[in-house]
Amino acid sequence: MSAGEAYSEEVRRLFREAPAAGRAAGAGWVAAEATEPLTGTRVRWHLRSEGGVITDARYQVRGCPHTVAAAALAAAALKGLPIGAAAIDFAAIAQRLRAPAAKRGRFFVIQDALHAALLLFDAPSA
Amino acid sequence: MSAGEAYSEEVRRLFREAPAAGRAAGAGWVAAEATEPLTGTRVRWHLRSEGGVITDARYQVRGCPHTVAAAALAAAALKGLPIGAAAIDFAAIAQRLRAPAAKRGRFFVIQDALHAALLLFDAPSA
Amino acid sequence: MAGSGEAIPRIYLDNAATTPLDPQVRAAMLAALDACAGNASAMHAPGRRARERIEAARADVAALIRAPADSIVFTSGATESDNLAILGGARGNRARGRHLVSLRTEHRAVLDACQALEREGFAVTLLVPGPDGLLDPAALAAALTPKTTLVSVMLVNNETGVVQDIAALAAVCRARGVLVHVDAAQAAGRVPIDVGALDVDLISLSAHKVHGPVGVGALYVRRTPRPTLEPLQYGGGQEGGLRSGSLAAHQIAGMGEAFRLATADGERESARLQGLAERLWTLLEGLGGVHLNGHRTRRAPHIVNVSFEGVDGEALLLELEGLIVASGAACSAESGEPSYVLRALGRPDALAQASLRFSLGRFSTAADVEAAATRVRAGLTRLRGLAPP
Amino acid sequence: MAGSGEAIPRIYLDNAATTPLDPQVRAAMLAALDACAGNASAMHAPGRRARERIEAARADVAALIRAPADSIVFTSGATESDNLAILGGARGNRARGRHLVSLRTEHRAVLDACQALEREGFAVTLLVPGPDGLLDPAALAAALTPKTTLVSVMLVNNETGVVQDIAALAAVCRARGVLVHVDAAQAAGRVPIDVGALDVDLISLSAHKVHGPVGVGALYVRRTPRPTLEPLQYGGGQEGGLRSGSLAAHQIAGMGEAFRLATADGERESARLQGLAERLWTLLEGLGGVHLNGHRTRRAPHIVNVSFEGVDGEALLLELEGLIVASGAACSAESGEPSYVLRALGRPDALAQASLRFSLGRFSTAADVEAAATRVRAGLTRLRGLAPP
Ligand SMILES: Cc1ncc(COP(=O)(O)O)c(C=O)c1O
Ligand SMILES: Cc1ncc(COP(=O)(O)O)c(C=O)c1O
Repeated sequence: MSAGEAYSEEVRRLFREAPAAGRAAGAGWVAAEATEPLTGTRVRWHLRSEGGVITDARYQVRGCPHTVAAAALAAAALKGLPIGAAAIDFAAIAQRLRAPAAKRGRFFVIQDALHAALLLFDAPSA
Repeated sequence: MSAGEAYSEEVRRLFREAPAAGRAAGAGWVAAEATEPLTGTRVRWHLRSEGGVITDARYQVRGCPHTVAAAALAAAALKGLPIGAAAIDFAAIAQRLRAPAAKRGRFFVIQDALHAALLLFDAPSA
Repeated sequence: MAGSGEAIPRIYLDNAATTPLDPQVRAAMLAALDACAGNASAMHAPGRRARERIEAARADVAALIRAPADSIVFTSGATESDNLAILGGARGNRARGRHLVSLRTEHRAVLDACQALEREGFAVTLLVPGPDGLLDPAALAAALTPKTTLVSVMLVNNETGVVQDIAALAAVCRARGVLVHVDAAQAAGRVPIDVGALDVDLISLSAHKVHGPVGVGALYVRRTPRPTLEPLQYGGGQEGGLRSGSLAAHQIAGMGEAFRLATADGERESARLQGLAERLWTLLEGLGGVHLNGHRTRRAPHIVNVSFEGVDGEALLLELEGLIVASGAACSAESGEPSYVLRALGRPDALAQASLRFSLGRFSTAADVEAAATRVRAGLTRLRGLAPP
Repeated sequence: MAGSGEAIPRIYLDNAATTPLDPQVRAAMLAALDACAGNASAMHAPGRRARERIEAARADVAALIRAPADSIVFTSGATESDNLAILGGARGNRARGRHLVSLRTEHRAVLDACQALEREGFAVTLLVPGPDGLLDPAALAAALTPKTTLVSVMLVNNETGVVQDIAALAAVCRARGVLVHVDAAQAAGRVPIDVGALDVDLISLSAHKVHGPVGVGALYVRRTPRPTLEPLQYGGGQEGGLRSGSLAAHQIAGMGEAFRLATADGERESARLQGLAERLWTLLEGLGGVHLNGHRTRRAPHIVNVSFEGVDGEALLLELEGLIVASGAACSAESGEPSYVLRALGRPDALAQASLRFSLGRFSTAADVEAAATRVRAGLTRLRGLAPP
């Protein structure tokens, strides 16, 4: 398994460009994080909503190239989703990115952070 | 062990030239043979004497290069020896020819044939 | 006339010992050596190239025996392949039984591996072939016991060139669930090998008998049913765990190219060698008092093994210096042993040691054969003239 | 910025995996390949030349470790040497006891051979070195039992470069009559090796770690007292019966030349590598959040192994494509295993996998080191910037 074979062109591009990566704060923004200590994978979502719909999504990630790529795809998919139904199909993302089985577990970290962030929208102050 | 290393220059020369090899018959000549069936070594001596002294010696040999060389040296040494004391020092020949231990046994065939031939001189008809 | 090796032009007719490297093989090795500066198991570009070269070679080796590429395990030579098959197969199936069957005329690598197993508590039956070198399948069948786990029989004998009827022998074993190993080091490139037709489990191959480099070989391991083998060495898990250790891409590339050439050219070359061998035997037979060793027709095309009456083997060899052939005489091998193969075929010691093995290869010519026969005639004449009547 | 491997100039700093072939070694191999078209065990002129070349190489290999030439057994690589020493030594001394001692941080070849012995009924104690990678002789002494027959400890660790105090460890064993095997595959050409001073029984060596070819190695076997080894393979009886099989003269010539060059140039080259390694570490240390793995000073000059805080190891490796280094990340090896060596030294998994092993060789330059550090700085900065605070 070489680097060239281990990653699809799309994984390489998403990892390299990491579109919509970064942090954001301010009105309408929430942020939450999840961690998997064994591999050291960490993901922090920054989400913005307006009228119950996600209007912007940013992520910070310490993770393997597949994890970065999956977060980038998730961020793009989140925009426009209603908060209550902001479900991302990580199985489909894993397949699309040709992530080996061992990697798919890491996508739960992305998902856990996402759930934690979405919960903040539901908080009474919202 | 290569051919080059296995045989001294002298062995090679004596084997190649086989001086005094051949057969002879006639007045004063006797001939006798010895055989070692395992290796197929065969030696036949042709000796000529005059006045109790060996005046000529020829040999026929089927044997390894060391055996041919030893027979050649023995033939040269025999000339001029009194029949009663025609002893050849094969240990010395073996050493001179740098014959490996396994080969020295074959020199007994040369010696056995020689003894048999010398006995013929002693026969009543002589 | 015996001369010094330097003065007389050399004629190389010892291709059963080792074959001259083919220039195309040399080129393939150099290309791999220069391109694959990386470790085949590491994760970077030169490693990938090395791996690709290795897999191409694997396919080329497999093709010669009509096997799938993934049934080929690279080793350091047929000696290791024989040992991996025999030690590995016997140890890996120890629980099923501890009895092996082989032949007295096998290569030392097979016989010595069998002997090592005896020290480990295995029983080994070494069958004696007929005087023509052939093993009767019925004799093999009679030797098998319920405890037999492995049979090892070579396809082409390295001294006589005799070709066993492996398919018939293997059928006997298959019926009893016994693994069959075939040492085909001498067969590759000389006789057709078709694993499907042979229906055996393990086949040993060597590169340097096929104009490839010394120090690389392969073991064919049947895919299904896959025989259980205990590896000889561990660490890294290369070659499906059967042969750990960094793979030498340039060596393997050389073997691949050698086998590719042999496949491409096999039939035509076998016929050519056959013609040369027949001519050589005709010339030698004309000298009188000569005996062809091994079966007259069931033989590989590259070996002519002849016993000469009335001369000493070592003397003959020295007489023929410059003619590079193998001898049955004790002096011919480092081991200092006379040919145990010819003795097993019933040749008396004196005749066994007065034997020469002429073996042909890709670079052998009709002129070589004529010249060799001429030298043998001269040498034989002188030595026979030297001997008592 | 992560780019494609083709566009960015490659920097090879993975010499602990394998070293580029030295042009002089290549020339020596070619000369042997072209001159030695004969089988080294056969009785004719090309065979003699091959044998002479092999003996010259044996002397060259022996010289690097200050051993007599006849203590060197040629093998197919350090993997085989390790196995011959450990499997051979344990099996050969089975009657004396069935207990071995080694380290968790040894090479796979050693660990897997030990594991195979466990399946054969041997007991194996794997000691854990201190966090600096060093084994305390007292800890070794405590692990020895009256049943211990063999201890295997490497001289230079292939991941961290840590240099064990073999002489002190061997003294503990010698006092108890326990054989000592040393895997010196990473040590040869990088740190001085003197068998007299080390006073050990068996030493594994590899050619391709010293700018020689892949696929050839050697095992030093002490002459007196001579350890009893059971061979891994049989047939032909080459190498004093310890390693049967045709000797590959061109491979061995390559190893000889590689070791000759290493001996000739050893001290100066070690000092040069040391300087490069120190410069590299200084540059990396300046990046912050980096940890040098292994002892700070008791280390070979060619390896700098660093753990990086705050990044994923696999991401770092992809980010640095074109910089050929080894990684502690799972993706880096075919085995799919994270570095067991760094974990044995107590590094948490996340840090162990975010580690890079930079390893230098004869063709590494100061420019390589500067460029590598620059790339690491850029990659680390981007990845750390991507991560949550
Ligand atoms: C029949 C046979 N088997 C095995 C071998 C050993 O092959 P290698 O030299 O590749 O170890 C040889 C060559 O000597 C051989 O002729
Ligand atoms: C310490 C150590 N031992 C053994 C080996 C195996 O060496 P080879 O590739 O020659 O089999 C290596 C190389 O991977 C090594 O670094």
